[in-house]
Amino acid sequence: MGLKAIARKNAIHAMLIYTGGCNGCDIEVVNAVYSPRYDIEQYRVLLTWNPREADVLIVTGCVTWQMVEPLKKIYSLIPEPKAVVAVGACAINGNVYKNMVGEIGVNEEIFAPVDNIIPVDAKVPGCAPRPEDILMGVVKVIPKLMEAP
Amino acid sequence: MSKKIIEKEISIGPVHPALIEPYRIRFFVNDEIVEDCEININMAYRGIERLLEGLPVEKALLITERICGICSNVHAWNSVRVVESGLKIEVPERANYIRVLINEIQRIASHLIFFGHAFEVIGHETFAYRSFLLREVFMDLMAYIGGNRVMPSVPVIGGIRPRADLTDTLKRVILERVNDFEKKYKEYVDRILADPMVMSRLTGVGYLSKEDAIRYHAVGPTCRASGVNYDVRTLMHEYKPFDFEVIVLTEGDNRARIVQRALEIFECLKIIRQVIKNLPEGPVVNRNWTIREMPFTTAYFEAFRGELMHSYALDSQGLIRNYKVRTPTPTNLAAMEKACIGDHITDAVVTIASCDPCLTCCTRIEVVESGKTKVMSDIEIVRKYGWRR
Amino acid sequence: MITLLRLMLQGAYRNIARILAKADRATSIEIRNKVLNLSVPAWETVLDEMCIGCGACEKVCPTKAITMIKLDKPVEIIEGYKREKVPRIDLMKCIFCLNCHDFCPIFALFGEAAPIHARDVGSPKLTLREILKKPIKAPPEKIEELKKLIPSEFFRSIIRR
Amino acid sequence: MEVFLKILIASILAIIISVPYSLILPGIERKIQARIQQRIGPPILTPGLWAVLKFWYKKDVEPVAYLPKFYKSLIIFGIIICIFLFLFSTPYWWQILSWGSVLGLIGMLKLEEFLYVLMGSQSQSFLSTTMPVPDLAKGAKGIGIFREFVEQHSAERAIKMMAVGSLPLYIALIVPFAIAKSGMISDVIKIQNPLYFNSSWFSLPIPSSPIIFTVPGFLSAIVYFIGYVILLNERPFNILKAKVDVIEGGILEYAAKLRAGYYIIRNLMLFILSSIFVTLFIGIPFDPFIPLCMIINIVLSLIMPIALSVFVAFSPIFTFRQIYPTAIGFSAIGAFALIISMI
Ligand code: SF4
Ligand code: SF4
Ligand code: SF4
Ligand code: SF4
Ligand code: SF4
Ligand code: SF4
Ligand code: SF4
Ligand code: SF4
Repeated sequence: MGLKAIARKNAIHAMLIYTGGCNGCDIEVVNAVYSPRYDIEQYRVLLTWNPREADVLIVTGCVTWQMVEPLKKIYSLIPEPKAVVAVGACAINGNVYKNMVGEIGVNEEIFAPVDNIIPVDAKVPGCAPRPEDILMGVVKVIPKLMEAP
Repeated sequence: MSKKIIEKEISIGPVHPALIEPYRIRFFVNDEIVEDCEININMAYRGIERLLEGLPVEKALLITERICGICSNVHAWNSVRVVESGLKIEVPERANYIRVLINEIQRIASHLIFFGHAFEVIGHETFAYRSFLLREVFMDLMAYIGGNRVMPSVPVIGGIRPRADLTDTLKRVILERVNDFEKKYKEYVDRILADPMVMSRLTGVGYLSKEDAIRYHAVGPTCRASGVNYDVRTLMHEYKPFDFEVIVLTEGDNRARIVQRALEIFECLKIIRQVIKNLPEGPVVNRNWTIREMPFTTAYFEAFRGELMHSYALDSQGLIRNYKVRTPTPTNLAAMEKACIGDHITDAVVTIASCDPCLTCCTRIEVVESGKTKVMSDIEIVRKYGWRR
Repeated sequence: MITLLRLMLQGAYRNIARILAKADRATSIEIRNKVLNLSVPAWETVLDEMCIGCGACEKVCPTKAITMIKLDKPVEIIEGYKREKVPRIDLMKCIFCLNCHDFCPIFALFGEAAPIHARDVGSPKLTLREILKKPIKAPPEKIEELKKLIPSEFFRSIIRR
Repeated sequence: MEVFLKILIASILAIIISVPYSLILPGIERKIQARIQQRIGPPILTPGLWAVLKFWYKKDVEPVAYLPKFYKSLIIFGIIICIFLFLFSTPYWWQILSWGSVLGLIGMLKLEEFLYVLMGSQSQSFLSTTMPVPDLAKGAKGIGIFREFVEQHSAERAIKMMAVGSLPLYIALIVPFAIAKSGMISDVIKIQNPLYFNSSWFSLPIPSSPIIFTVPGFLSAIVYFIGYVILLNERPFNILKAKVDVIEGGILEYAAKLRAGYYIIRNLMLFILSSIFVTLFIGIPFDPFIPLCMIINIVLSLIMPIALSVFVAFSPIFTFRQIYPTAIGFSAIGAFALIISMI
């Protein structure tokens, strides 16, 4: 392991972008950061709100049409190497909003799954996932960051 | 009144550390002072009212529960209450008690999230960590009872899911945790209220007078902190068996809105104790009902942020027609848009956070038609303009 | 200023203990180990011994997230009816609509906790035998609907009682 | 010529020692806060050393700014300013052109503060005005009003902070010089630690009368600490980087290597101001040719970051409503100390 990989393994900045789910996943991600019980920083992951600083983008929610452009843009602003973690059923498959529609047939408001819009490296299922699942999802993408050129 | 001088606009959101949820605030400022502001809450629009059109009523609660992950139980319960009151479906006493229990547990969790968020916005990281730590108690309880920390999916038509039935062990665990929590929580509240630096940020900022609270239809803790005594729980038959007080403060500033919630948590604890003490025996779900046509029925509920309305009709096959939701945040936000004028921007963000905004539920569209503005919900929009803008 | 001083003195002892001796640390070491080993267990979604293997959940799942897996040894539940397979949920496809829970005959016919729940089933409160002895308490149209979903031999044997 | 060579070697040594050392300070800071917040927190090297290295290895991207080249160069200026600020406080620079004086220090600090104004006026991050949101739809409020980037607002705040926020630090900085009745650092050391000037390379000169143990010295040390917090833009005085509105202010657009540079600036400031404090108030200068003296300076300069981390853990962000009174109050204490020291 070169110095590069060690440095990348030891300092990871994660950014959360919430694209219009129900808040549940969002709060659980915040819980993984702000609840001392889960404490994401012990895994060398630091929370940031600046895409220029981030390495890992945590996406929650079902991507409503107003959030498509900001999501793409934020993703493009993150310097390489970067990884995306999709958290929650909304981000993975659109959840009830996309799949349990009444007479409307197709819900055109929802652009989920997230990997339609940006490439996703790890998926965390659940509605809502537990914070430990989210932590594991973030830890899973670290090898990808380390191996990147 | 002299004309306001507006120097410039500073807009933040929808991706922003202080908001978390996607919404956009445009502050119109003069130097540091906010002269006007506009909040755009359209980013989380998922068209829930449309999705519900034509869905079997048993499934409604699974979508309404997902209106919001903070007060999932409130929405699920209230959408069930509509059909229960419309079709006179009886709910066993025990089920009712457990619904109240889950609701009060979630109310505490929600208020603690509010503290966490408010302190984060004020910039006090340590208090935010402490709030989230206290909250873990209730998240755990929710996971024990309902199977998930966020979406317990407890109510169903005619009662609750039997998975959420309380056993004696669970009752003991709840009581223990609650007692333990109360001790720590008292310390926490004392510590916060004694902190001069935090209080200097909160006291006297974001003042909402009683008249304004009434004029802008503020609801829930926001109006109760401005001296309006209004709590839907006092009118609900579900809450008849329980003894609790409505906390009303008159200061109307950010500090009052925090203290109001802090005190309300003690009342919630009181209700939880009563549930555990008086929990009646019996079945938890009544499966003996038939769905038939139902006229337009409305149910009101005291959600954690104020009054919540759900209403719909059922057609002859038991499918939902014309679902309407009115959540507390839009009216509270309108009040906050007013309350933050005249403060520094940094304080204004705190003021907006102090009504505990969470906008995933409250998108409405204002239609401007030949000079007249009209607020419409999405069902009305589809009726009038078709599916896609 | 006085309050500030008082607070500082009060907090000093506790916080010095926190800084130097890691006093009242709330981070869960158990979770830490599990996360670092990438071995956080998925939550329980199916209680095998409570399931009658009827397959209703598989049929009602809107996203085909449920597959029935064959048991090595079929288990006889009531005379004339054996449990041959049990469901497994693929959480990546699940949308948590709880159709599986709501159509499971244990809940739909008997009003008891179903052995399937996309979030967490919890622990059983009764045994399957006790449940099957109870009277059915479901609305008639629900029974009609379920008849189409579950194997007829099972249905006959519980209706016969 | 020999003097020149000595200065060169001393400077290189000082830089080689101070830069890596400063990289562990944010880790210590974060760890202490984490312990107060009842959690494990990141390993000590993560927020400093590894973060800088990681950013160094990230792919470069062009920042969005009015003048990208100028914006990028600000980081290099920042590092140079930091290093000179530090060097001026080390003994071998004291003689040159009287840079090792109160004026040299204050001048450099002012330049450092001014960087924030420049950064803020340049950066144009995506997180505010340019976000693709239909803001100016029909019926929206305030159409036609000048729309500002949050960073520019941060620059305006930086100007205000320059005007009032940095008063405490400067007043506190002057006090030791007033006590020594001279503008030169060497005189300040002389009254505290006369031994230092005739000690050999392996000796340990213990100060006989540190200024911090006198009444004006103690008062001004407190004021210096407040100034330290203000200059580092930490809570409660981080209004120009307040997360709630201006996010991170002017440094928003720095990515990859530039961000590594920014981290180095911040970490260096954390160390340098603390080291200057030890030099001026305790009388132990950072002298690379007297190792024991230097080590003590380094160890004692942990005091400020540790105090800072505890202080930060318990304070909210102040708005200007609170900053003006606080800054002026502490400046008054500093002025009081100054007056006593003159008597
Ligand atoms: S996955 Fe579930 S909890 Fe998460 S945002 Fe979507 S609906 Fe909410
Ligand atoms: S108006 Fe609100 S509650 Fe209704 S569908 Fe839209 S977001 Fe949901
Ligand atoms: S505003 Fe009220 S009803 Fe809406 S999610 Fe929040 S607590 Fe629930
Ligand atoms: S629709 Fe909203 S704003 Fe209008 S009267 Fe009703 S509560 Fe008030
Ligand atoms: S209806 Fe009123 S409160 Fe609701 S979003 Fe529109 S303006 Fe705001
Ligand atoms: S106001 Fe809406 S988003 Fe906020 S908690 Fe209530 S339902 Fe959720
Ligand atoms: S909850 Fe999941 S597994 Fe069950 S029916 Fe719905 S989608 Fe299928
Ligand atoms: S519906 Fe229930 S009983 Fe039937 S297979 Fe599924 S879990 Fe088992």
